[in-house]
This record gives sequence, C-alpha cells and structure tokens, in this order.
Amino acid sequence: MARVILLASLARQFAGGQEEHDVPGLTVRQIVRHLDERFPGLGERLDHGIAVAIDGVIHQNAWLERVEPDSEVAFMPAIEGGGL
Amino acid sequence: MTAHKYKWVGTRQNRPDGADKVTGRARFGADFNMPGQLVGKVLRSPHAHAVIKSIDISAAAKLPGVKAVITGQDFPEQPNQSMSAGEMLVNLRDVTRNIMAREKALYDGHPVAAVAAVSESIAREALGLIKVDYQVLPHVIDVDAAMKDDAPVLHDHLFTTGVEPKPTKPSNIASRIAFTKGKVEDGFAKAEVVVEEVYHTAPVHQGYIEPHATLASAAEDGQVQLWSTTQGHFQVRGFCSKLLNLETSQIRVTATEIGGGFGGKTVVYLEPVAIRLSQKTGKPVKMVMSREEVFRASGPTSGGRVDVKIGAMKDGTIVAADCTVALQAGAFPGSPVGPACMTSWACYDVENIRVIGYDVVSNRPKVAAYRAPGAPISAWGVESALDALALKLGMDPIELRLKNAAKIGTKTHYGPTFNTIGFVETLLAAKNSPHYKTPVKPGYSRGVAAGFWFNIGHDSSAAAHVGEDGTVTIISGNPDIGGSRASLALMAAEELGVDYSKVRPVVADTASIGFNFVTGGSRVTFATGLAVVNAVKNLITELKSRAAKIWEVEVDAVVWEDGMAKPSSSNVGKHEPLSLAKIAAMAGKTGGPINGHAQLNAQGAGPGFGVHLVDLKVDQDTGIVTIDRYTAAQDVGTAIHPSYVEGQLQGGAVQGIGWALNEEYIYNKQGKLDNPGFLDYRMPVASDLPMIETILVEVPNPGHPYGVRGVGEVPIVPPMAAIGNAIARGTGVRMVDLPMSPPRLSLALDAARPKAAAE
Amino acid sequence: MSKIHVTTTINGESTEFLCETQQTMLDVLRDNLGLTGSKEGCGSGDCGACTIIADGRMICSCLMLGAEAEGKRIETIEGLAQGEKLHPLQQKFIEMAALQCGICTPGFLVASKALLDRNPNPTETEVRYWLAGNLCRCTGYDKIIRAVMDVAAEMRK
Amino acid sequence: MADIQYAAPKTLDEAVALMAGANGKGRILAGGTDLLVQMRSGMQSPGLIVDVKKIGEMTTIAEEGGGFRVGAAVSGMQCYEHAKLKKAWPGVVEAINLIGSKQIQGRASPGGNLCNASPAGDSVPAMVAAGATVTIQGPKGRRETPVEQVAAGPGKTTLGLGEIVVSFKLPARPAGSSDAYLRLIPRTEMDIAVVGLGVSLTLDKSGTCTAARVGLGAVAPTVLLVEDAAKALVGSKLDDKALEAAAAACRKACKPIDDKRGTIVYRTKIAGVLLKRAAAIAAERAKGN
Repeated sequence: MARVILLASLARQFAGGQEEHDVPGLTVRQIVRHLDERFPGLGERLDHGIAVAIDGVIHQNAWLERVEPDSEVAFMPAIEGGGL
Repeated sequence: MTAHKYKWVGTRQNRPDGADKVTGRARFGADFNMPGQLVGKVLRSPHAHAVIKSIDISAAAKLPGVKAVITGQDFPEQPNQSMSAGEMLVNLRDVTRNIMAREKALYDGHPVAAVAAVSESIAREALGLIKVDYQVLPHVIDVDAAMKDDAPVLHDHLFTTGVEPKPTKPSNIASRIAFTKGKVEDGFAKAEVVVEEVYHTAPVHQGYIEPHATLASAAEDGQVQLWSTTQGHFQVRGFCSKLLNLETSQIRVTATEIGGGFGGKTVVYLEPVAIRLSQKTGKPVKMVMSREEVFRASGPTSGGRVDVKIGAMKDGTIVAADCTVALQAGAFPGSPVGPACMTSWACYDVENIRVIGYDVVSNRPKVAAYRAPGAPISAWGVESALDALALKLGMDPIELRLKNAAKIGTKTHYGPTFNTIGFVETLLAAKNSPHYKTPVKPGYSRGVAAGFWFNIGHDSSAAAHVGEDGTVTIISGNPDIGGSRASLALMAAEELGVDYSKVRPVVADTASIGFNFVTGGSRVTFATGLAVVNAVKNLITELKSRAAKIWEVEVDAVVWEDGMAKPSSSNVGKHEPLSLAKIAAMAGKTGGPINGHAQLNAQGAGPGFGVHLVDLKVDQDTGIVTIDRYTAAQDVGTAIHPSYVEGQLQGGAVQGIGWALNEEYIYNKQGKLDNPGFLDYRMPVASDLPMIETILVEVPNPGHPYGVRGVGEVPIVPPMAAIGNAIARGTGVRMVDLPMSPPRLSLALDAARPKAAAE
Repeated sequence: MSKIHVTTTINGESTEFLCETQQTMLDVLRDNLGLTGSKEGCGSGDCGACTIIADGRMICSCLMLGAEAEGKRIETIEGLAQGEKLHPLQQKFIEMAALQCGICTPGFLVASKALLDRNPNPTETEVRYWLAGNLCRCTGYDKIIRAVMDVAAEMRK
Repeated sequence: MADIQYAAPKTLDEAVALMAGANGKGRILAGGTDLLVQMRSGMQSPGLIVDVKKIGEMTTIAEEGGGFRVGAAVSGMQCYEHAKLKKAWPGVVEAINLIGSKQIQGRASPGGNLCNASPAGDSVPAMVAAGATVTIQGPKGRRETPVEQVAAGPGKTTLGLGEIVVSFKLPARPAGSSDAYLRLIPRTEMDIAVVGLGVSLTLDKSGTCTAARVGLGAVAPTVLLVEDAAKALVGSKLDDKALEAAAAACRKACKPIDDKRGTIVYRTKIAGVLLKRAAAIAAERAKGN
C-alpha cells in the first residue's frame, strides 16, 4: 500500500477533505485507477495538469513510474518552467 | 568543485557557437529573409477594455501594395477547455483570442487585425486605414481592484473554480487554490512572536533585448515552413497546428538563434498570424515586433499581492506560516499562482502551513512565464517577513533560516517530502563567505534572502551521429539561450571519452529530431543533457558491436575506454585498441553508418536553493539606492560549464535587482501602458552595478548521471527581499511595495521623519 | 518614392546604396546591404545593440539616417575581425563567457573597441559608464566588464 | 506615404531658405537623437529634413571675447573634448554630456536639446544658469536672445518660420567663477532628468558670493531661471542658512506634474536637494579659479 497525498483542493472536491490515503498499486497508473474507483472522477482530474512526486522526486506526465509498497505518492500541480 | 572527477565536465571550454555570435554571423529572428517576402504588421487596440462592434478593412485592402488583411474571423474558433499544445496545457479559446481579439479588446496593445504588404511603409499606412468601431468599457488593472465585487468583469463565462458553493455570477477571480500542512491556527496559538504584513509587487517584463520575430512560408499544398525566435520550436509547431487546424507534420519550424527569452518566448504571438497571412497571399511573410509592441502585448509577469503571517517561538522555531497570494494573470486566466504558492514556504521545515492562492484576470497582456514563474513574488513577501522576524527576535538572519531550513525528509506543504537537497549547505556557504565575514562598511547596510525553484525534466530527444572521420555530431532540439550547446557537448565528450573539439552540437528543426519540450524550467542541461548522455551510451553500444565484428569476437568481449574499443581481457586475444576514427573508417564493411539516439521524459529534476547577500547605501535625501556588493550562493548540483552557471546566477540576480529598484509597468488613467520602452522601463545598466560574486555549492542531483540540477531560475527569487531587507536594516523603514524606486523610498523615509517631510 | 544615392565607406570598402529619407543607417545596413550583425533592440537609442562607429565616433545606427552616411567612414561588427583572426575583444568574450544569448554582443564589442581605442587603461567605473548605453539582460554585465578590462590589460603589454 | 525630402546645405542662408520654403513641414536634423525617435513614433512627420551638420558655424566651438561661441549642432563629445571650454564652464559641459548614452553623446547637440523644448533637457538649465544667449538666423536676418526665452512650452519654441538656432554665446568669466549641473535620475545613466539644476556663481577672495544664477529643469512647462534662489546666495558665504533659503526658493518655484518619472512631492523636494549639492560643487570649483 502506497501512501497517497492529495492536494487540499482535490481532497475537498473528491475525497471529503481527506488528504492522505493508503492505495495499492505498483505504478502511478494503477494507483490512479484505484483512486478513481474510490472517488469517481478523480482519475480523470489527475490526468490533466497534475504532477506526481514519488518519495519526493517530482515526475511530470508519469504513468508507468514504479511505486514501492512503502512509497509516498503526492499529487501536485504540474510545474511549467520560466526558462533562462 | 567536483570538476576533478571528470576530464571535460566542470571545465570552461569555448562555446561552439562563440565565433558566430561575436562576429555578427549568428542569425537571430529578424535576420532571416526570403525572396519575395511581404511585411506583416499588427493593428493593436488603443483601449484597455472595449467591445469590438465592427472592423472595416475595405479601405486598407484597396491600398496598392497591400496583399492581405485579416482579423479574428480568419482563425477557427476554439473550444473553451484546456488541452495540450506542444505538451503545454493551454486553453485554446483564450490563446486564439490573445493572438487576435474577437468579441472584445482586453488590453492596450491587444491585436485586432493584421496586414501583409510589399513594404514596411505601405503596411503601416494600411493599418491606419482599418476602421475599428469600439465601445469602450470600464477597465481594471490592479489585482486588488480586479477582485472587488463591483470591478468591471472581463469574461462573462468566468466563474471562480475551487470554491464551494460554486459561484452564481462571473468574476475576475478565475480560481482559488489552497495548500495546507498541519493546523496553522494551532501554530499561531502557541507562537510567542508573530509578524504580519501585506506586500505588493509591480508587474515586470522579461526584458529580452531581441523583439519577437518570425518568417512564415505557407505553400499551396498546405505545407508550412516557419522560422521563429522561440524557446521551444516544438511548442510553436503545436500551437500553430491547433490554432490553424494544420497537422504537425505539415509545419516545419526552425528555431533561429534567440536573443533572450526568460520564459517570455514559450508562447506564440506573431507565428500563427504570419502563417495565416502567408496562406492568404501565397507569399512568405515576415513579422517583427517593435520594442513598444513587445512591452504592450507580449507576456510580462504578474503583479501581485502577498499577505504573510509568521508565528515563531522565542528561540526562532517557526511554528506557523500563513500566506495568501493573489496574482494578475492578465487578460486571460493562467497566472503562475500555483508555483507562487508552492515555492512560498518550500525553503522551510514548518509544522503548520496554510497557503491560499487566487488567479485573477485584469486588463493587461496575458502573462507569460518569467524565470521561476511566481516564486519571486511570494518570496518578496515571505523573505521580507522572515527578516522582520529575525529583527524582532534579535537573531542573525542566516541563523534563523538555518534553524528552520528544509532538508532531506522535510515534508512540504504542497505534498512531497524532500529527497537530497542542498539548502543547509547553501546557507552555510553564504554564512562562511568572504562577503558575510566582512564587516558592513559605515553608512551601508546588509540584507539576506533565500529562494527556491523546483526545476523540471520533461520530454527530450537527442541523437549522436558519427562522421566518416570519427568525429561526432550531437543533435538536440532545444534553442541555446545561455550556452547549452557547450554543456551538452561537454557531457557528450565526457561520456564518449573523446576530445571536446571532436563533438559538434547542433540544434535541429522540428522535422530533423524528435520532440523536445521548451528551453525553460531550467531543464535543458538536465533533461536534454540526459537524452544526450543516453544517445551517446546507445552509440557506444553500437561502436562496441562494430569492434566485435572487426575482431570477430563476442560483443561482451569488448569494452569502451578513453574513446576506444578495447578487449575486455587478455583471453579475448591480442587486439590493438580501435579508435572512433578507425571504427568509423570501416563502418560500411561492418553494417553501415554508426548513430545513436535516445528519447525520454526526464524525471527526478532536483530542486535548487539560493541565498543572496547584498550591501547597499541609501541616499537619505533622494531615496536612491546604490548596490555596493552582491553575492549569490546556490546549490547547483554539478556545474557542467562553471562560467555559464555563474552567468545564470549573475544574470538572474541583476534581473532581480531591477525588479527590486526600478522596473514596473506604469499605466495611465485610461489603462494604457505609459512606459513601453527601455528609456522609462528601467532595467539595470552596467553603471548601476558592482561585480556579482557567485558561490557554486555542488550537491549532486542523484537523479542525473552527472548530478545536474537546473540553475537558471533560482537566482531571480531572492534579490528583491535581500535588497528590501538591507534597506530596512539601514534606514529602519520596511518597504512593502515594489519597486523601491527613489520617489517611493524617499516618501517612505520622509514619512518616518516627519520633520524632513515638512521641508 | 524618390531615393537618395549615397556613397560611403563601410569597413574599409567603398560602398554605394539607394535609400529612402526616413531609412535609418541601421535599416540600410540590415535591409539594403545585408549586414545583419548590427541588431535592433529598441529603435530609439536606448539599448545600444545597433552601435556602429561613424567617422571615429560611436553612435546608435538607429538614430542616424542612411542619407547622412554620404562621405563618412562607417565601421560595424562585421569589420572587427581581420581575415581569419578574431579581434582580441571577440576572442576574450568567447573565452570568458561574456555572452549568453548573444544579441547584445555585437553592440558591446563595437562600443568596447571604441572605448579601448581612446582609453587603453580604463578603470572599472569608466568601463561601466562607457557601456551604460548597451543593455544586456542575460549576464548581469559582470563577465563583460571583466573581459573588457582583461583585453585592455593585455593590449597594454 | 508622403515623400520626405532630405537636404544637407553647406551655408546658413541655404538652410534658412529651405526651412522658410517648407511651409512648416521642415525639420532641422542635427544629432537626430530626438527627431528620429519622434518620426518613428509618428509624433513628427516632416516633409523636409534639413541636415545642418555641413554648416561650419553650427558645428564648431570658438573662443570669442574671452567667452565661447558653441555651434548649435556640435556634439556633446566635441564639447567634452574641448579642454578650455571644459575648464571655463564645467557645469555646462557636464550637462551637455549627460544627454543620453555615450552613443547619443556622439550625436546629440545643445541646439537640438534646446529646440526639442523638453522641460527636462539636461543642457538647458546649465545654459540658463550660465547666462548663455543664442544666435538665431531667419529670413529677416539675425537676432540674439537669452536661452531661457527659446522654449515656449513642452515641444513648443518661440522660433519663427524658417528661423534656426545657430550658436550659443557663453560670456567671459570673472576670477572666482564656476558652475555645476546636477540632475536626479533613478538609474546612474540612460534616464531623463526627474529634476535638473544648474548653478553658476562668482566668489570674491573672502568667499562671499558676488553673483549667481540658477536654472531649474523638469519642474515646470519650461526650464526656469530662479532669481530668488540667486538672490538668496548673493552676499552670503554659502552658509547653511543661505543654502536653505535658496533651496526653499527653488521648491517655491516648482510647478511640476505627477508622471511616470516622478511625483509633484518628490520633484519639489529634490529641487531643494540639488540646489544645495550643485551650489557646493560650483563653489568648490570657483575657489580654484
């Protein structure tokens, strides 16, 4: 079970305000699928403009990234760069 | 420095495009021309907010030499939803209205029509013949005013998202976002010291010296060739394909050399217009913005309001951190309020945090990214408030930050827990710097501030081609703004074990290499660097297999060392090492050309932290600030080319100094920009500045083979607060609004000295 | 539109061109003569990217009419290198990373040459004030100033 | 687009005839640093451009009756390189040399700065303080007028049709005289004066101020000659009381506006600050002469 952390706003919108959830899954995609089963609509929302940090390492457009059973999986707004 | 670990990485080689750029040979956006090209020009709204009742182009179209006149109606309507264009999430309904107004003009300078003519002067004359019937509406510029209930509303379809219950009437507040960690109320309840203040920043422009420019050639069969000065030619392709209903394969975009971007050249303004004009005329169309157009109509960054409240214990431990950030998005939603909120407290390990953000539209050009988008705005508030706290506690400002510094294992308020980061190391480097150890000169004062940026990875493609003489071409797809060709070539030479001079990096067009995300987010040396390293690894695998064929041994009997194939052990048999040149010379016999390639969505970009120190003097009579000494320390991972890393720190710091002291968009009562030029939009000049000292703290990023962290954006985050903090410590006056320009600072100083003010 | 015939000398070459009255020297260099090394950053004399030398004086070519070039000696960035050899300033700018994007570089080089031609031993302050009319947004000026000081020192040797 | 004519006459008479014949659409081109910017922005659309830089009298600096005659079209750099002029009128030369960047100084002229009639022109307050007169030639011949009487308001002059400002006459200086010009700008270079102030004064052997003139720019529609400030200085040893009185006179003379470059409050305050600082510099220099 990975420890999933949702943005406050997403938690309020989809998960009755609860920000932390234990979710099974070996990849980000599997985690998102499980979340969507629990909170219908959340999966689709997480597909757009959302990045995911697995154990503190930010991934953009991650789908197949591996998630360890004890991983922290935090969903956060995607970051666009300002450039040099 | 970790340079000694490597032969090439960490050395200061001449950039591959150096000679072109010091001789005037390098071709930038406006330097491209085609036979028979037309000149394209844009007619812009003189009003900040107006309904466009009608546009009469007949007189302009009749003018001899005018080949086409277009308006918003010449572009297909777009759905009101976010979708990706060149991997960027954008609302195309808004983008198509930003490149050419439809129902309304939403800011001074908003394009309303465009012409293509045989000469510049005829094009200008034609613009004067276009009759636009405007119904002028009340306008709103500032974020505070735009959020008021009775403010003029820009978009009737805009209802604030992220609030419950859903609003029933439209407003200028596009969205509300919130981030929480712990319970901020509990933190304040136990806090022994509290500081609270409201800070503002003025909108500022990226200020790249090269105006936007493009050259479009659309053929009758629908194929388009485009030259554009951009940070991302693949994004230009993506935007243009969506906005003009063209297939990406039909558009070939070549990125010209680019004269600065800083985030402002990640979107499109002229490109779709030039293509449409070229389609209509069957001729190439060149468009170049004037400096005035750049200021009035290309993406500046937000002005904003930051409400900050910090609760701490007497020993300096911060127990509660609260801030609300409201940012101007310009005429359409999409300010960098997200990153502004996420970066606000990212430097600090605080138990209870609440951050609320508002994305607010107003009658200004749609903001574009600007170096660490949003972060400098929240940092101005947070880092100023921290200094006020340090003064209240009688604590050294670096000690206060050390006491609360984020480190590995710190859980951020936006979700993730930090992996390996270098904030503590950077604070210590600043604390132990010659600058900080030197006593402040009499009449001067010293300020300190910190800054954070995530840095990003994202999509990159690269290829490595071996020539018949064994030299190597490295092909990638990111415009080189600050020396990235050099850093990519250094990593390629290091990986391949050959001389830097044997590796030639080129930036390919959209048809000649796979997709690459923008040059931005401090990603190129990290992400495209990773793609280049992987392409070279892929090449080495091929080189080993060719050597194996030549020696008639198994592939695993061959190793690659110092740029040569060697037998893995003596029992492989006696074989003279094969150099790249030798293998290349026999390529035909062993299977043909030898190339490597790689494509990836780079993950694990390491965040960067900066700490800046400034000594300055305030002229008590005039409010003029003189910067005497400046040091920028930053966690840079590994400095691949130290000179260009230092350059990023120095350039970012000076942009921040401009933001702090003089740069601002000034609007008149009619909502027209009053200072659309370099004379009155006051960017720092050489005589305003001292040398900018740099300290490169190298905490390698575990997510990159050479430990690269992005370095370009962090340096613009700390300067404003560092300068404000120095002013507060020197004069006792805490400035809360940017810029701290002479009239504004003088007024504040006089207010603190009633007698002087009475003069 | 009647055009003006101008005979001038550009980088040592006798040159003739036709221009309209309102065409600036920068327009003429870039559009009529294909010398695009001089850049237009503002068109109002505020950025220095179009700096050239006319009869020994450094000026903004965006604030000079093409017609005024009649009989003048014009020097541009394209004339700085001699054959295969870069000017010491050009070489030093590359070696010391005194450019990032490079758009302001031609103007800085021409202005720096004009400075060293009249003052081979400038102080840092003199260099900073001499180059105050050249905007650079990338470098923070630090490496540019160092490069000019270095070249001055070497040329004095 | 209207065809713009260009002429570069070698004599003043030709230039005057050309300007007189251009029925108001003629524009003088000296350094062009204002004219070309205004043409680009559409503020000016001349029918004829008269380049006066081939006219010797307008492009030379000559010593005359112990003073100097400065051609209206000489560049700031030319003035800067004229050692004697710099020695006698350091403030005037400083002021001319503050017009724009080094690039601009290679072109911009005191005549253009005066005739552009911007209240913020840097050279004008120094010329006013210096008591400079201008020589004007027109269809009706030549006339002389004090420099402060050329500008009529922002962008407007008192010049008649066909009249051209030919040169500036800077008078001879008694011993113990000098001048100074200071301006306030937000940056160290490349800005238009928020306030500009020129002081010219003469001190006797005891250090008492026997003559003074003060020119004040960017605080009113035209550059001001502040006689009350001069009165406050004359007869004093430039002590704090006299300086404060002169500063007060300068503040009193201000009729500024709020704009992108400064506020009424700020400009008024700075006028006083600059008077004190410029007077101190001028006095220090005067002691040396």
